[in-house]
Amino acid sequence: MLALIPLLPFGGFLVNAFLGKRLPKSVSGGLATLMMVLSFAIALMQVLALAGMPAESRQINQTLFTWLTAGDFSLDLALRLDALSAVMILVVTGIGSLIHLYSTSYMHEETDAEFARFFSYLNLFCFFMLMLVLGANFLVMFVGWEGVGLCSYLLIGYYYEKKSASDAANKAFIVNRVGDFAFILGTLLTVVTFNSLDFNTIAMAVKAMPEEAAFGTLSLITLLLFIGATGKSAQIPLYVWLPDAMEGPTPVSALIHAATMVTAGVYMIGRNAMLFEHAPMTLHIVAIIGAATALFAGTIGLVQNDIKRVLAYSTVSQLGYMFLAMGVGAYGAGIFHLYTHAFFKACLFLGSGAVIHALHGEQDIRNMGGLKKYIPVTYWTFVIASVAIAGVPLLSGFFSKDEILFETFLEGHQVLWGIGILTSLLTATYMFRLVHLTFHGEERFHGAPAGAETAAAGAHHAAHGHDAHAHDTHHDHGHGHGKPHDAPWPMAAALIVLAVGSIVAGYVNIPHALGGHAGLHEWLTPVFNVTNCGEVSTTGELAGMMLEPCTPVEERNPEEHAGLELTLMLVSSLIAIAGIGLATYLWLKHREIPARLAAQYPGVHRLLLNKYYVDEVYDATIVQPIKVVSTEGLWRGFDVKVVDGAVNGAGYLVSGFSIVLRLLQNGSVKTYAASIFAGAVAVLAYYLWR
Amino acid sequence: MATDALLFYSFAAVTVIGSLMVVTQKNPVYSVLSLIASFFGLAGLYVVLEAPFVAVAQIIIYAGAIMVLFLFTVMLLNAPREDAAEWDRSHPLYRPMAVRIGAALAVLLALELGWALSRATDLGGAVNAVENPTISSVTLLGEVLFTRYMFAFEVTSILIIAAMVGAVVLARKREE
Amino acid sequence: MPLGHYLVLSGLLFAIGTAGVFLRRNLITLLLSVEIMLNAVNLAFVAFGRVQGTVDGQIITFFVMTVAAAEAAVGLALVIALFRHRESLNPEAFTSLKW
Amino acid sequence: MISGFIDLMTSPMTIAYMVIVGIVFGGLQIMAAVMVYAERKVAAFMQQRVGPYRVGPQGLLQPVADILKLFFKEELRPKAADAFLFSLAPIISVTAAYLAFAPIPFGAPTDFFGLLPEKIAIQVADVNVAILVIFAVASMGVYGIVLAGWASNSKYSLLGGLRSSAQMISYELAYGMALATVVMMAGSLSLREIVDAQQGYWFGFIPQWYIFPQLIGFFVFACAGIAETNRAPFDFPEAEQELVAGYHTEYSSMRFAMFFMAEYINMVTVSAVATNLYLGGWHGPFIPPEYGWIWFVIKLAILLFIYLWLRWTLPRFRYDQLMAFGWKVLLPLATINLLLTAAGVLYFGGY
Repeated sequence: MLALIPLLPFGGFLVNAFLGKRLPKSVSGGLATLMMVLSFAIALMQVLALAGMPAESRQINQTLFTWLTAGDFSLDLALRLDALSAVMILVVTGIGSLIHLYSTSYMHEETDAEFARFFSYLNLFCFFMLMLVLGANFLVMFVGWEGVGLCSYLLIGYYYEKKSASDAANKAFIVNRVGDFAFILGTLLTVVTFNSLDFNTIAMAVKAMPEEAAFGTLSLITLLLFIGATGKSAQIPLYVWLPDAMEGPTPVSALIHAATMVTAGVYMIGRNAMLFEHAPMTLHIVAIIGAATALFAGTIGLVQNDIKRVLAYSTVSQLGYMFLAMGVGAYGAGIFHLYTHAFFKACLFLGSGAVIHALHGEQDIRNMGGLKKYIPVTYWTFVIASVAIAGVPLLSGFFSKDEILFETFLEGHQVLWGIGILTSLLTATYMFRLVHLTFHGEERFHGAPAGAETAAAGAHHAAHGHDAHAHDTHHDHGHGHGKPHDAPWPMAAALIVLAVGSIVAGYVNIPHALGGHAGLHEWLTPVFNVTNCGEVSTTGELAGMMLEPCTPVEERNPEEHAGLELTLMLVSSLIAIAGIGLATYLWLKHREIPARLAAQYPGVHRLLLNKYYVDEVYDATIVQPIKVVSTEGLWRGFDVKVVDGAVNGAGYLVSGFSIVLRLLQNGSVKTYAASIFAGAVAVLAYYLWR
Repeated sequence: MATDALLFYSFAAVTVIGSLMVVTQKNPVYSVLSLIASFFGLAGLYVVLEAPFVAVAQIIIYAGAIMVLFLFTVMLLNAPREDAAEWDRSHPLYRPMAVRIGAALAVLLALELGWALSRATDLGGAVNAVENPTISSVTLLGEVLFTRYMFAFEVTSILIIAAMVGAVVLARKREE
Repeated sequence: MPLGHYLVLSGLLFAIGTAGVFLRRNLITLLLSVEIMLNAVNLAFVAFGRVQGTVDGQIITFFVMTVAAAEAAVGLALVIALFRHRESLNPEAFTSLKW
Repeated sequence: MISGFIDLMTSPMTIAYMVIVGIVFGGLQIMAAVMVYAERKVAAFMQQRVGPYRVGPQGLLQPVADILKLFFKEELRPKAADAFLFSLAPIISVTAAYLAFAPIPFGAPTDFFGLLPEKIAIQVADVNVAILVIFAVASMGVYGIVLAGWASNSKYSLLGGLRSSAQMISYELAYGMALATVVMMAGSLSLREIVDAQQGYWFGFIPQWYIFPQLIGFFVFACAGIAETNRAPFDFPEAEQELVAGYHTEYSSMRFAMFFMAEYINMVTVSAVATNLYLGGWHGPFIPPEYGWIWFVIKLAILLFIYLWLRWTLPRFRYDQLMAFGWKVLLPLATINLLLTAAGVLYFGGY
């Protein structure tokens, strides 16, 4: 049953991949969506079954077959559903279903074959993502890990005829390889250290170990795994691929590069919480990297003009939040934010997709504005999601973000908390900059009422202009340059569901300070704190055989810090509202101020606009040296001289010998007979003189 | 005994002279016929060796089938004379050095064989010293052939099929 | 008759065959010489078998005959094929490894 | 020594052997002559003619006239012919023909009404591998034809020789297989033992001849035998319409006569072998075993008549039909027959 959850999308993939060319769009898209919905339904059933189990032994295991055996080391292709993966599969299948639905409308301009290709990739991605989250050991997880990377590559490069798209795909793939390499090393080190790859076994083994004070094996393993996570989840220093990944179709950005795949790193850390818990040095690094990424990406997001890029940097920033949470040991909070973020970020991306759709491929926010009255559904859902991400109270983002900040503060990381708050301000600001520039103010888009075109729109098309999504301009055909139209029903439905989700998703985990009982936290606690009590849980009668009681490592009295928590909540709420206000002031009321500021500090502005020149720095420090070494050293030096030399040398050697051997192999039967004759004489001689 | 020796020497003479003529005749037809004569001599020797079945088989298979095939080919090609063109004369194998080496090898082989024979001790005994009344029995031959040599027999049948197919393929006229 | 006589006869035949292979320039005669060599071996086999008092020598002779038949069939087919190409039966006319 | 030799030569047994050899040798020549006459008469009969009737009563002396004519004709030899082989070829032919008859018995062992101290077999040589010897010697006959064809240095002759060799090689296989089935049933290679195995009757009246269980074998043997002797409808080596006279186009006089004789002697040999293998040899009802050779001669005569009958009845095959018939009909038939016989022998617990 558990295996069915990933296998259904896989079936969809097979059908679309091999028969897709001959299927009409309604069939291929419908099939793909149906598979995801079925998968979601099964996931829901499984999670409900899981919820019916006692909290300490919430696990469903399924071993498909023994994958490999080497000596005493054996590895199963096993799936495991526990509290943590339950959250993940619901997010993946649920949001995945919505995005599939959305895509059937968004991609309908494609030809049948291309359409089927898109959905086959999408289904394949879901399969791998589900394998990743359901895998019971590192190897299964790694299969998913690599698989989602592959699908990400395929989908970013979906418009492979476009150079920028294929470049972006290559970049994503290569940068991910760096992280994956570290991940493999970490995995191998795990095998060496624990002689197992099963998460449960490892966690139990780690539990018996003392916390590492110095940098030891555990720290190395976790650090390597974390490097893998920075690659997959776009953290410093390997975040550079994510903004470029926006070359893919917008639903892809929503599904892969916002809601699911990029959170794999966070999930991985949560999955190995016990391991990371015993490597405090790595945890510190995780927290610092997370906080730095959050701030760093937030500042870049403040000045970007491409609607999707703003959202991409926002994603990087929010992922930073999650890592911050993981780093300070607030695993539940991190996962919680992952979960809420999936809703509002997917909603934002899909909303931006709807905007792009409405404007026939326009992505530059300087060429938008005043769209509110043309596309109300998109507008309202977008605003709801923006409010949620900004952290306005009573929406989902508020609960999760607030919990992270509170935990950070509580763990004693006041500096990181400060960065978090700053980032929170930035988040609110750049999100509402986006909202205002897109939906409010004067209309600056093509085909807008005459005279609305402003000078601001004239000074456009910076480095990454609006044609980054050139394919979408194909929408022009048949639509003409009429008024922007709102999303068709499949898109609208997805948007509305996600918007509702953005509002209510947080209510599963209302903190104690607000009179709730932190349901999600409670749900997840056994995963992070307890290891050995789930081992035998698949068979109910064995649940009593627990080795030790599943108690949290440290009990925290929820009431103890209620006051502090409330105070911090107030602060962050105010910050959020201040950010919204600032944005409204700067980009709606007094639009000349940002320009003046930019003019006043041209260096800073250019720095931000060019994303701190990170790409250029990487290019200069890594790409170019590698190119030089490859060209001059490996190609002209090693390959031409050594490899070709060896090959040619072998050839010369053979032909040299052949000149000699040719004398024997002269084709003359008699010469052969003569050699046989000589051989006979020799053999006879040997036997006689022996 | 005298009869034995007489038979042996006469058959041996036929065989050797026949073989020599095979090698010395210029005309391949005569070579083939000489070889047939030589085979008859051998068949006689086989009879002396109390192997009548082998003798008859020698006639049927060698003289009756293989040699007919040779004769057939000779007549079909109708190119009996040897050609010893200039390129053939200048062949490396006919250089004085090669000839000398070849001669040396032949002498060496002869010496080796002579020495081997001189060292062998039991060559003097009569070949039919062992009394075995069934040695010329075709029945026994068949029994041994189809029991102890079963595998070799089967393998030989495969060889025959392969040869047959090969010959057909080779001799077939290309359809070009 | 002593075994030695048969062996000498066999060796003599073998030598004649070998000489034929080396001295003649006609593929058919070459094949005939090879047949002489095979028969020399056959004679030795039968003679040894008679000395042993078993039929094994004769049986091996049959196998040799079978192989000789196969060899003749394929060999002559080759000769015909080669002759079609070069209008010659001199083995040195076919020294190129492909044409 | 000399006296011993004389003793040996004058002993009744030796004389009996000599007599038998003489009878066979002379008999075969007479048979050839008779066959020539018979052929002409039968042909005439079938074509509603009279045939030879001038020389002697009813033309009975016609063969003598023929022989005399051949004796006194000029020996012709083409200039470019290979003299030695041209002369050798007919000798090979006729020698092989005579030799092939040597191991054939044509009567039960007898002491000639008490003239001899012990019984002797009525045959030239009682060899224990008789069938194989016949087979071997018969296969030598082909050399006569092939060499005649080649040595004549004539296109027609050469073609006739080539055809002959191809035909005989092809049909020898079926011939041998048919022989093998009989050998399998009798469990012996000796013709005398094979004939003796056909004594007695099934159900009291059907003679135990192998022709009855081996009808297919007999058919194959008959076809292959006719082909081996180059008789119509398989007379390709000398097909008049195509090759003038085939391999003996260039022959005349006694050399031609030798080929002529060889052909008829071969017919007799094949018929005799067939009689022995399939028709119970000298065994038969009514006639006492001492006079078994009478049965033998009767059966032989019938078979020889069938030979002539076929020649004047059936048209010649086309050459490719001949090959196809040999390889695609007779050989598979003979193989199947061999397998069936083997199964039967195993089942009925024969040899």
